[in-house]
Amino acid sequence: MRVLVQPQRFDAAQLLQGFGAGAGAVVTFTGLVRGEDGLVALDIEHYPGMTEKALRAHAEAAAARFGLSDVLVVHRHGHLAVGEPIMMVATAARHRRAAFDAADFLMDWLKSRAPFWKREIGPEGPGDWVAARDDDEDALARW
Amino acid sequence: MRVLVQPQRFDAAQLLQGFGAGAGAVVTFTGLVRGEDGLVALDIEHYPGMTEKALRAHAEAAAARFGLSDVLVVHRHGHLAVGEPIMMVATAARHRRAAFDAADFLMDWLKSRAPFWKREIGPEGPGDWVAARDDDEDALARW
Amino acid sequence: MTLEILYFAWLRERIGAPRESVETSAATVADLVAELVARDDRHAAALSDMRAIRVAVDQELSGLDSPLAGAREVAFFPPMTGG
Amino acid sequence: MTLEILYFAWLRERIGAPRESVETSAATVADLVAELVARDDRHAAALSDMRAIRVAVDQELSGLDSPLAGAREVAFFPPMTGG
Repeated sequence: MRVLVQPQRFDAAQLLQGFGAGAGAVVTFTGLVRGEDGLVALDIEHYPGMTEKALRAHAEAAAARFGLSDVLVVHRHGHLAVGEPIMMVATAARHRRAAFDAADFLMDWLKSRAPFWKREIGPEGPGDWVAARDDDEDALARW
Repeated sequence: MRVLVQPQRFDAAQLLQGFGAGAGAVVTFTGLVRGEDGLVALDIEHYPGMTEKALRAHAEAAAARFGLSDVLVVHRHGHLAVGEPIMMVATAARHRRAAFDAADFLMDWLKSRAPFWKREIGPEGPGDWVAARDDDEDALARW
Repeated sequence: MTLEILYFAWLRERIGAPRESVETSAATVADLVAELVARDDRHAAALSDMRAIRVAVDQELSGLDSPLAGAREVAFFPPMTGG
Repeated sequence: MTLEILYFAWLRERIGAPRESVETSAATVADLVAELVARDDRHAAALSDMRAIRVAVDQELSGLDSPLAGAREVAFFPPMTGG
Protein backbone atom coordinates (compact mmCIF):
# COMPACT_ATOMS: atom_id res chain seq x y z
CA MET A 1 0.00 0.00 0.00
CA ARG A 2 1.25 3.44 -0.86
CA VAL A 3 -0.22 6.87 -0.14
CA LEU A 4 1.37 10.07 -1.42
CA VAL A 5 0.30 13.68 -0.87
CA GLN A 6 2.53 16.09 -2.71
CA PRO A 7 2.63 19.31 -4.74
CA GLN A 8 4.88 17.84 -7.44
CA ARG A 9 3.75 16.10 -10.59
CA PHE A 10 3.86 12.32 -10.26
CA ASP A 11 5.19 9.81 -12.74
CA ALA A 12 2.35 7.31 -13.15
CA ALA A 13 4.49 4.81 -15.04
CA GLN A 14 7.11 4.83 -12.31
CA LEU A 15 4.55 4.55 -9.50
CA LEU A 16 2.91 1.60 -11.27
CA GLN A 17 6.20 -0.22 -11.86
CA GLY A 18 5.62 -3.67 -10.35
CA PHE A 19 2.19 -2.63 -9.03
CA GLY A 20 -0.23 -5.54 -8.96
CA ALA A 21 2.43 -8.24 -9.34
CA GLY A 22 0.59 -11.54 -8.85
CA ALA A 23 -2.84 -9.93 -9.35
CA GLY A 24 -5.17 -10.65 -12.26
CA ALA A 25 -6.70 -7.19 -12.54
CA VAL A 26 -5.39 -3.65 -12.12
CA VAL A 27 -7.59 -0.56 -12.38
CA THR A 28 -6.31 3.00 -12.36
CA PHE A 29 -8.22 6.24 -12.18
CA THR A 30 -6.55 9.55 -12.99
CA GLY A 31 -8.20 12.93 -12.45
CA LEU A 32 -7.00 15.87 -14.52
CA VAL A 33 -7.62 19.63 -14.50
CA ARG A 34 -10.19 20.28 -17.24
CA GLY A 35 -9.90 23.62 -19.04
CA GLU A 36 -13.52 24.76 -19.00
CA ASP A 37 -15.11 28.18 -18.70
CA GLY A 38 -11.83 30.04 -18.93
CA LEU A 39 -10.21 28.01 -16.17
CA VAL A 40 -6.43 28.44 -16.15
CA ALA A 41 -5.49 26.44 -13.08
CA LEU A 42 -6.72 25.01 -9.80
CA ASP A 43 -5.28 25.86 -6.41
CA ILE A 44 -5.74 22.89 -4.14
CA GLU A 45 -5.58 23.40 -0.40
CA HIS A 46 -5.38 20.49 2.01
CA TYR A 47 -5.12 19.70 5.71
CA PRO A 48 -1.55 18.52 6.31
CA GLY A 49 -1.51 15.63 8.73
CA MET A 50 -5.20 14.78 8.44
CA THR A 51 -4.95 14.27 4.68
CA GLU A 52 -2.30 11.57 4.84
CA LYS A 53 -4.01 9.88 7.81
CA ALA A 54 -7.43 9.89 6.17
CA LEU A 55 -6.09 8.68 2.81
CA ARG A 56 -4.18 5.88 4.49
CA ALA A 57 -7.20 4.80 6.55
CA HIS A 58 -9.42 4.67 3.47
CA ALA A 59 -6.90 2.89 1.31
CA GLU A 60 -6.72 0.26 4.07
CA ALA A 61 -10.50 0.09 4.32
CA ALA A 62 -10.79 -0.40 0.55
CA ALA A 63 -8.10 -3.08 0.60
CA ALA A 64 -9.92 -5.01 3.34
CA ARG A 65 -13.40 -4.57 1.91
CA PHE A 66 -12.55 -5.55 -1.67
CA GLY A 67 -9.74 -8.01 -0.94
CA LEU A 68 -7.15 -5.97 -2.79
CA SER A 69 -3.61 -7.26 -3.09
CA ASP A 70 -2.37 -3.70 -3.53
CA VAL A 71 -3.62 -0.13 -3.52
CA LEU A 72 -2.02 3.19 -4.40
CA VAL A 73 -3.32 6.71 -3.84
CA VAL A 74 -1.48 9.84 -4.92
CA HIS A 75 -3.08 13.29 -4.61
CA ARG A 76 -1.47 16.63 -5.35
CA HIS A 77 -2.03 20.03 -3.76
CA GLY A 78 -0.94 23.54 -4.66
CA HIS A 79 -1.11 25.19 -8.08
CA LEU A 80 -2.16 22.83 -10.91
CA ALA A 81 -2.45 24.10 -14.47
CA VAL A 82 -5.13 22.94 -16.91
CA GLY A 83 -4.22 19.52 -18.30
CA GLU A 84 -2.16 18.47 -15.29
CA PRO A 85 -3.02 15.30 -13.38
CA ILE A 86 -4.54 16.01 -9.96
CA MET A 87 -4.57 12.53 -8.51
CA MET A 88 -4.49 8.83 -9.25
CA VAL A 89 -5.74 5.73 -7.51
CA ALA A 90 -4.70 2.22 -8.50
CA THR A 91 -6.19 -1.04 -7.24
CA ALA A 92 -5.01 -4.61 -7.76
CA ALA A 93 -7.14 -7.71 -7.16
CA ARG A 94 -7.59 -11.26 -8.36
CA HIS A 95 -10.68 -10.41 -10.41
CA ARG A 96 -11.85 -7.35 -12.28
CA ARG A 97 -15.04 -6.68 -10.29
CA ALA A 98 -13.12 -6.09 -7.05
CA ALA A 99 -10.51 -3.89 -8.73
CA PHE A 100 -13.19 -1.77 -10.44
CA ASP A 101 -15.40 -1.45 -7.37
CA ALA A 102 -12.50 -0.56 -5.08
CA ALA A 103 -11.28 2.20 -7.41
CA ASP A 104 -14.83 3.52 -7.75
CA PHE A 105 -15.32 3.43 -3.97
CA LEU A 106 -12.03 5.22 -3.31
CA MET A 107 -12.95 7.95 -5.80
CA ASP A 108 -16.38 8.49 -4.28
CA TRP A 109 -14.74 8.79 -0.90
CA LEU A 110 -11.97 11.12 -2.11
CA LYS A 111 -14.49 13.44 -3.78
CA SER A 112 -16.38 14.24 -0.62
CA ARG A 113 -14.42 13.06 2.42
CA ALA A 114 -10.74 13.69 1.80
CA PRO A 115 -9.71 17.11 3.17
CA PHE A 116 -8.91 18.89 -0.08
CA TRP A 117 -10.46 22.12 -1.34
CA LYS A 118 -10.21 23.33 -4.91
CA ARG A 119 -10.22 26.97 -5.96
CA GLU A 120 -10.58 28.02 -9.58
CA ILE A 121 -7.92 30.29 -11.04
CA GLY A 122 -9.03 32.27 -14.10
CA PRO A 123 -7.15 34.63 -16.42
CA GLU A 124 -7.71 37.43 -13.84
CA GLY A 125 -6.46 35.39 -10.90
CA PRO A 126 -8.15 33.51 -8.05
CA GLY A 127 -11.88 32.93 -8.48
CA ASP A 128 -14.46 30.82 -6.66
CA TRP A 129 -13.88 27.89 -4.38
CA VAL A 130 -15.33 24.84 -6.09
CA ALA A 131 -18.64 23.93 -4.46
CA ALA A 132 -19.27 20.39 -3.26
CA ARG A 133 -21.73 18.55 -5.49
CA ASP A 134 -24.82 16.82 -4.18
CA ASP A 135 -24.26 13.95 -6.58
CA ASP A 136 -20.82 13.34 -5.10
CA GLU A 137 -22.52 12.92 -1.75
CA ASP A 138 -25.13 10.65 -3.33
CA ALA A 139 -22.39 8.58 -4.99
CA LEU A 140 -20.80 7.90 -1.62
CA ALA A 141 -24.12 6.73 -0.19
CA ARG A 142 -24.08 3.78 -2.63
CA TRP A 143 -21.42 1.96 -0.62
CA MET B 1 -9.32 5.85 -30.78
CA ARG B 2 -6.76 3.11 -30.96
CA VAL B 3 -7.15 -0.67 -31.17
CA LEU B 4 -4.18 -3.03 -31.12
CA VAL B 5 -4.12 -6.83 -31.39
CA GLN B 6 -0.61 -8.17 -31.10
CA PRO B 7 1.51 -10.98 -29.65
CA GLN B 8 4.17 -8.62 -28.25
CA ARG B 9 4.20 -7.06 -24.83
CA PHE B 10 2.88 -3.51 -24.83
CA ASP B 11 4.32 -0.50 -23.07
CA ALA B 12 1.38 0.94 -21.13
CA ALA B 13 3.20 4.17 -20.29
CA GLN B 14 4.01 4.78 -23.94
CA LEU B 15 0.48 3.94 -25.12
CA LEU B 16 -0.96 6.31 -22.53
CA GLN B 17 1.36 9.18 -23.43
CA GLY B 18 -0.98 12.08 -24.14
CA PHE B 19 -4.05 9.86 -23.76
CA GLY B 20 -7.02 11.79 -22.39
CA ALA B 21 -5.57 15.23 -23.10
CA GLY B 22 -8.39 17.66 -22.31
CA ALA B 23 -10.39 15.07 -20.37
CA GLY B 24 -11.11 15.23 -16.65
CA ALA B 25 -11.05 11.49 -15.99
CA VAL B 26 -9.03 8.58 -17.31
CA VAL B 27 -9.66 4.97 -16.29
CA THR B 28 -7.45 2.04 -17.24
CA PHE B 29 -8.00 -1.66 -16.75
CA THR B 30 -5.15 -4.13 -17.16
CA GLY B 31 -5.63 -7.89 -17.12
CA LEU B 32 -2.66 -10.08 -16.16
CA VAL B 33 -1.94 -13.82 -16.21
CA ARG B 34 -2.48 -15.03 -12.64
CA GLY B 35 -0.25 -17.88 -11.50
CA GLU B 36 -2.81 -20.16 -9.89
CA ASP B 37 -3.11 -23.96 -9.67
CA GLY B 38 0.28 -24.57 -11.24
CA LEU B 39 -0.43 -22.41 -14.25
CA VAL B 40 2.76 -21.55 -16.13
CA ALA B 41 1.37 -19.62 -19.08
CA LEU B 42 -1.69 -19.00 -21.21
CA ASP B 43 -1.89 -19.62 -24.93
CA ILE B 44 -4.34 -17.18 -26.42
CA GLU B 45 -5.86 -17.95 -29.81
CA HIS B 46 -7.84 -15.37 -31.73
CA TYR B 47 -9.71 -14.87 -35.01
CA PRO B 48 -7.51 -12.63 -37.15
CA GLY B 49 -9.61 -10.12 -39.01
CA MET B 50 -12.73 -10.51 -36.90
CA THR B 51 -10.87 -9.63 -33.70
CA GLU B 52 -9.71 -6.21 -34.90
CA LYS B 53 -13.08 -5.48 -36.50
CA ALA B 54 -15.04 -6.46 -33.40
CA LEU B 55 -12.73 -4.57 -31.04
CA ARG B 56 -12.94 -1.46 -33.17
CA ALA B 57 -16.73 -1.65 -33.39
CA HIS B 58 -17.09 -1.98 -29.64
CA ALA B 59 -14.58 0.73 -28.83
CA GLU B 60 -16.65 3.00 -31.08
CA ALA B 61 -19.89 1.88 -29.44
CA ALA B 62 -18.46 2.59 -25.99
CA ALA B 63 -17.20 6.00 -27.09
CA ALA B 64 -20.63 6.96 -28.42
CA ARG B 65 -22.62 5.53 -25.53
CA PHE B 66 -20.51 7.04 -22.74
CA GLY B 67 -19.42 10.22 -24.52
CA LEU B 68 -15.74 9.33 -24.37
CA SER B 69 -13.16 11.75 -25.69
CA ASP B 70 -10.75 8.85 -26.24
CA VAL B 71 -10.58 5.09 -25.96
CA LEU B 72 -7.76 2.58 -26.27
CA VAL B 73 -7.92 -1.22 -26.44
CA VAL B 74 -4.87 -3.44 -26.67
CA HIS B 75 -5.17 -7.25 -26.47
CA ARG B 76 -2.40 -9.78 -26.88
CA HIS B 77 -2.49 -13.29 -28.29
CA GLY B 78 0.01 -16.15 -28.35
CA HIS B 79 2.07 -17.46 -25.43
CA LEU B 80 1.80 -15.33 -22.27
CA ALA B 81 3.73 -16.29 -19.14
CA VAL B 82 2.36 -15.87 -15.63
CA GLY B 83 2.61 -12.24 -14.55
CA GLU B 84 2.49 -10.83 -18.07
CA PRO B 85 -0.19 -8.33 -19.03
CA ILE B 86 -2.84 -9.80 -21.33
CA MET B 87 -4.72 -6.68 -22.29
CA MET B 88 -5.54 -3.11 -21.35
CA VAL B 89 -8.43 -0.77 -21.98
CA ALA B 90 -8.28 2.96 -21.30
CA THR B 91 -11.17 5.41 -21.39
CA ALA B 92 -11.16 9.21 -21.18
CA ALA B 93 -14.19 11.36 -20.41
CA ARG B 94 -15.17 14.65 -18.81
CA HIS B 95 -16.38 13.01 -15.63
CA ARG B 96 -15.40 9.92 -13.69
CA ARG B 97 -18.72 8.05 -13.93
CA ALA B 98 -18.54 7.84 -17.74
CA ALA B 99 -14.89 6.79 -17.74
CA PHE B 100 -15.52 4.06 -15.14
CA ASP B 101 -18.69 2.76 -16.77
CA ALA B 102 -17.16 2.68 -20.24
CA ALA B 103 -14.13 0.69 -19.06
CA ASP B 104 -16.39 -1.69 -17.14
CA PHE B 105 -18.65 -2.11 -20.19
CA LEU B 106 -15.72 -2.76 -22.53
CA MET B 107 -14.34 -5.39 -20.15
CA ASP B 108 -17.67 -7.18 -19.85
CA TRP B 109 -17.89 -7.22 -23.61
CA LEU B 110 -14.28 -8.39 -24.12
CA LYS B 111 -14.73 -11.24 -21.64
CA SER B 112 -17.52 -12.90 -23.54
CA ARG B 113 -17.84 -11.41 -27.03
CA ALA B 114 -14.33 -10.74 -28.34
CA PRO B 115 -13.02 -13.72 -30.35
CA PHE B 116 -10.21 -14.83 -28.05
CA TRP B 117 -9.79 -18.26 -26.49
CA LYS B 118 -7.44 -19.02 -23.63
CA ARG B 119 -5.73 -22.33 -23.02
CA GLU B 120 -3.92 -23.12 -19.78
CA ILE B 121 -0.32 -24.25 -20.01
CA GLY B 122 0.93 -26.20 -16.98
CA PRO B 123 4.35 -27.60 -16.09
CA GLU B 124 3.59 -30.64 -18.31
CA GLY B 125 2.50 -28.57 -21.28
CA PRO B 126 -0.87 -27.62 -22.79
CA GLY B 127 -3.88 -28.28 -20.56
CA ASP B 128 -7.54 -27.31 -20.69
CA TRP B 129 -9.16 -24.57 -22.70
CA VAL B 130 -10.51 -22.04 -20.24
CA ALA B 131 -14.29 -22.42 -19.98
CA ALA B 132 -16.54 -19.41 -20.38
CA ARG B 133 -18.07 -18.31 -17.09
CA ASP B 134 -21.78 -17.83 -16.58
CA ASP B 135 -21.13 -14.74 -14.50
CA ASP B 136 -19.25 -13.14 -17.39
CA GLU B 137 -22.40 -13.62 -19.45
CA ASP B 138 -24.50 -12.20 -16.61
CA ALA B 139 -22.16 -9.21 -16.33
CA LEU B 140 -22.74 -8.36 -19.97
CA ALA B 141 -26.51 -8.48 -19.49
CA ARG B 142 -26.27 -5.49 -17.12
CA TRP B 143 -25.68 -3.06 -19.99
CA MET C 1 -21.52 -21.66 -53.35
CA THR C 2 -18.08 -22.15 -51.84
CA LEU C 3 -17.73 -21.33 -48.15
CA GLU C 4 -14.58 -21.05 -46.10
CA ILE C 5 -15.25 -22.78 -42.80
CA LEU C 6 -13.02 -21.80 -39.87
CA TYR C 7 -12.62 -23.59 -36.54
CA PHE C 8 -11.04 -22.23 -33.36
CA ALA C 9 -9.79 -23.55 -30.01
CA TRP C 10 -11.06 -27.04 -29.11
CA LEU C 11 -13.28 -27.13 -32.19
CA ARG C 12 -10.19 -26.72 -34.36
CA GLU C 13 -8.56 -29.61 -32.49
CA ARG C 14 -11.58 -31.91 -32.80
CA ILE C 15 -12.00 -31.20 -36.49
CA GLY C 16 -8.25 -31.61 -36.94
CA ALA C 17 -7.84 -28.53 -39.15
CA PRO C 18 -8.17 -24.75 -38.74
CA ARG C 19 -10.16 -24.34 -41.97
CA GLU C 20 -11.70 -26.07 -44.94
CA SER C 21 -13.53 -25.06 -48.10
CA VAL C 22 -16.94 -26.60 -48.66
CA GLU C 23 -19.29 -26.59 -51.60
CA THR C 24 -22.78 -26.15 -50.22
CA SER C 25 -26.23 -24.90 -50.98
CA ALA C 26 -27.14 -24.57 -47.30
CA ALA C 27 -29.61 -21.71 -46.78
CA THR C 28 -28.87 -21.20 -43.08
CA VAL C 29 -26.19 -21.95 -40.51
CA ALA C 30 -28.35 -24.81 -39.20
CA ASP C 31 -28.46 -26.34 -42.70
CA LEU C 32 -24.69 -26.07 -42.97
CA VAL C 33 -24.19 -27.71 -39.58
CA ALA C 34 -26.45 -30.59 -40.68
CA GLU C 35 -24.37 -31.06 -43.85
CA LEU C 36 -21.08 -31.02 -41.92
CA VAL C 37 -22.36 -33.44 -39.26
CA ALA C 38 -23.43 -35.85 -42.02
CA ARG C 39 -19.96 -35.69 -43.55
CA ASP C 40 -17.96 -37.83 -41.08
CA ASP C 41 -17.56 -38.81 -37.43
CA ARG C 42 -15.12 -36.04 -36.66
CA HIS C 43 -17.49 -33.32 -37.76
CA ALA C 44 -20.37 -35.12 -36.09
CA ALA C 45 -18.51 -35.28 -32.76
CA ALA C 46 -17.20 -31.72 -32.92
CA LEU C 47 -20.57 -30.20 -33.79
CA SER C 48 -22.74 -32.49 -31.67
CA ASP C 49 -23.77 -29.85 -29.13
CA MET C 50 -24.41 -26.55 -30.84
CA ARG C 51 -25.47 -24.95 -27.52
CA ALA C 52 -21.76 -24.98 -26.59
CA ILE C 53 -20.71 -23.48 -29.93
CA ARG C 54 -20.79 -19.94 -31.26
CA VAL C 55 -20.98 -19.03 -34.92
CA ALA C 56 -19.78 -16.05 -36.94
CA VAL C 57 -20.89 -15.45 -40.53
CA ASP C 58 -18.46 -13.18 -42.37
CA GLN C 59 -16.93 -12.24 -39.01
CA GLU C 60 -20.21 -11.19 -37.40
CA LEU C 61 -21.65 -13.20 -34.50
CA SER C 62 -24.69 -15.04 -35.85
CA GLY C 63 -27.29 -17.60 -34.88
CA LEU C 64 -28.29 -21.03 -36.18
CA ASP C 65 -31.08 -19.47 -38.21
CA SER C 66 -28.83 -16.87 -39.85
CA PRO C 67 -29.05 -16.97 -43.66
CA LEU C 68 -25.94 -17.83 -45.67
CA ALA C 69 -26.91 -16.13 -48.96
CA GLY C 70 -23.88 -14.19 -50.14
CA ALA C 71 -21.71 -15.37 -47.25
CA ARG C 72 -18.06 -16.26 -47.84
CA GLU C 73 -16.76 -17.28 -44.41
CA VAL C 74 -18.38 -19.17 -41.54
CA ALA C 75 -16.54 -19.73 -38.26
CA PHE C 76 -17.37 -22.16 -35.44
CA PHE C 77 -15.82 -21.72 -32.01
CA PRO C 78 -16.42 -22.19 -28.26
CA PRO C 79 -17.74 -19.32 -26.12
CA MET C 80 -15.09 -16.63 -26.03
CA THR C 81 -12.76 -16.14 -23.08
CA GLY C 82 -10.94 -12.90 -23.77
CA GLY C 83 -10.05 -10.07 -21.46
CA MET D 1 -7.95 23.78 28.04
CA THR D 2 -6.06 25.22 25.08
CA LEU D 3 -7.33 24.24 21.64
CA GLU D 4 -5.69 24.84 18.29
CA ILE D 5 -8.42 25.97 15.90
CA LEU D 6 -7.73 25.52 12.18
CA TYR D 7 -9.61 27.04 9.26
CA PHE D 8 -9.43 26.02 5.60
CA ALA D 9 -10.51 27.39 2.21
CA TRP D 10 -13.12 30.18 2.35
CA LEU D 11 -13.43 29.79 6.12
CA ARG D 12 -9.76 30.61 6.47
CA GLU D 13 -10.30 33.70 4.33
CA ARG D 14 -13.34 34.89 6.26
CA ILE D 15 -11.64 34.39 9.61
CA GLY D 16 -8.52 36.06 8.22
CA ALA D 17 -6.10 33.50 9.64
CA PRO D 18 -5.31 29.81 9.10
CA ARG D 19 -5.22 29.02 12.83
CA GLU D 20 -5.57 30.40 16.32
CA SER D 21 -5.17 29.11 19.88
CA VAL D 22 -8.16 29.50 22.18
CA GLU D 23 -8.62 28.96 25.87
CA THR D 24 -11.97 27.27 26.32
CA SER D 25 -13.99 25.02 28.56
CA ALA D 26 -16.41 24.09 25.76
CA ALA D 27 -17.72 20.56 26.25
CA THR D 28 -18.76 19.99 22.63
CA VAL D 29 -18.10 21.35 19.15
CA ALA D 30 -21.41 23.21 19.34
CA ASP D 31 -20.31 24.92 22.59
CA LEU D 32 -17.03 25.92 20.94
CA VAL D 33 -18.83 27.35 17.91
CA ALA D 34 -21.08 29.41 20.23
CA GLU D 35 -18.01 30.80 22.00
CA LEU D 36 -16.27 31.68 18.74
CA VAL D 37 -19.39 33.30 17.28
CA ALA D 38 -19.71 35.45 20.42
CA ARG D 39 -16.10 36.60 20.07
CA ASP D 40 -16.38 39.04 17.14
CA ASP D 41 -18.16 39.78 13.87
CA ARG D 42 -15.66 37.93 11.75
CA HIS D 43 -16.16 34.66 13.59
CA ALA D 44 -19.89 35.27 13.70
CA ALA D 45 -20.05 35.76 9.93
CA ALA D 46 -17.75 32.85 9.09
CA LEU D 47 -19.55 30.36 11.34
CA SER D 48 -23.10 31.61 10.77
CA ASP D 49 -24.32 28.58 8.82
CA MET D 50 -22.90 25.40 10.31
CA ARG D 51 -24.84 23.28 7.79
CA ALA D 52 -22.31 24.46 5.19
CA ILE D 53 -19.34 23.68 7.42
CA ARG D 54 -17.57 20.44 8.29
CA VAL D 55 -15.65 19.83 11.50
CA ALA D 56 -12.70 17.62 12.40
CA VAL D 57 -11.66 17.01 15.99
CA ASP D 58 -8.06 15.84 16.23
CA GLN D 59 -8.13 15.17 12.47
CA GLU D 60 -11.24 12.96 12.57
CA LEU D 61 -14.48 14.12 10.92
CA SER D 62 -16.87 14.96 13.74
CA GLY D 63 -20.30 16.43 14.40
CA LEU D 64 -21.59 19.42 16.34
CA ASP D 65 -22.34 17.20 19.32
CA SER D 66 -18.86 15.64 19.41
CA PRO D 67 -17.22 16.01 22.85
CA LEU D 68 -14.02 18.02 23.14
CA ALA D 69 -12.64 16.42 26.32
CA GLY D 70 -8.98 15.68 25.71
CA ALA D 71 -9.01 17.25 22.24
CA ARG D 72 -6.08 19.35 21.05
CA GLU D 73 -7.04 20.42 17.54
CA VAL D 74 -10.37 21.40 15.99
CA ALA D 75 -10.67 22.27 12.30
CA PHE D 76 -13.51 24.02 10.48
CA PHE D 77 -13.79 23.84 6.70
CA PRO D 78 -16.24 23.75 3.79
CA PRO D 79 -17.42 20.43 2.30
CA MET D 80 -14.43 18.77 0.68
CA THR D 81 -13.83 18.83 -3.06
CA GLY D 82 -10.94 16.44 -3.61
CA GLY D 83 -10.40 13.87 -6.32
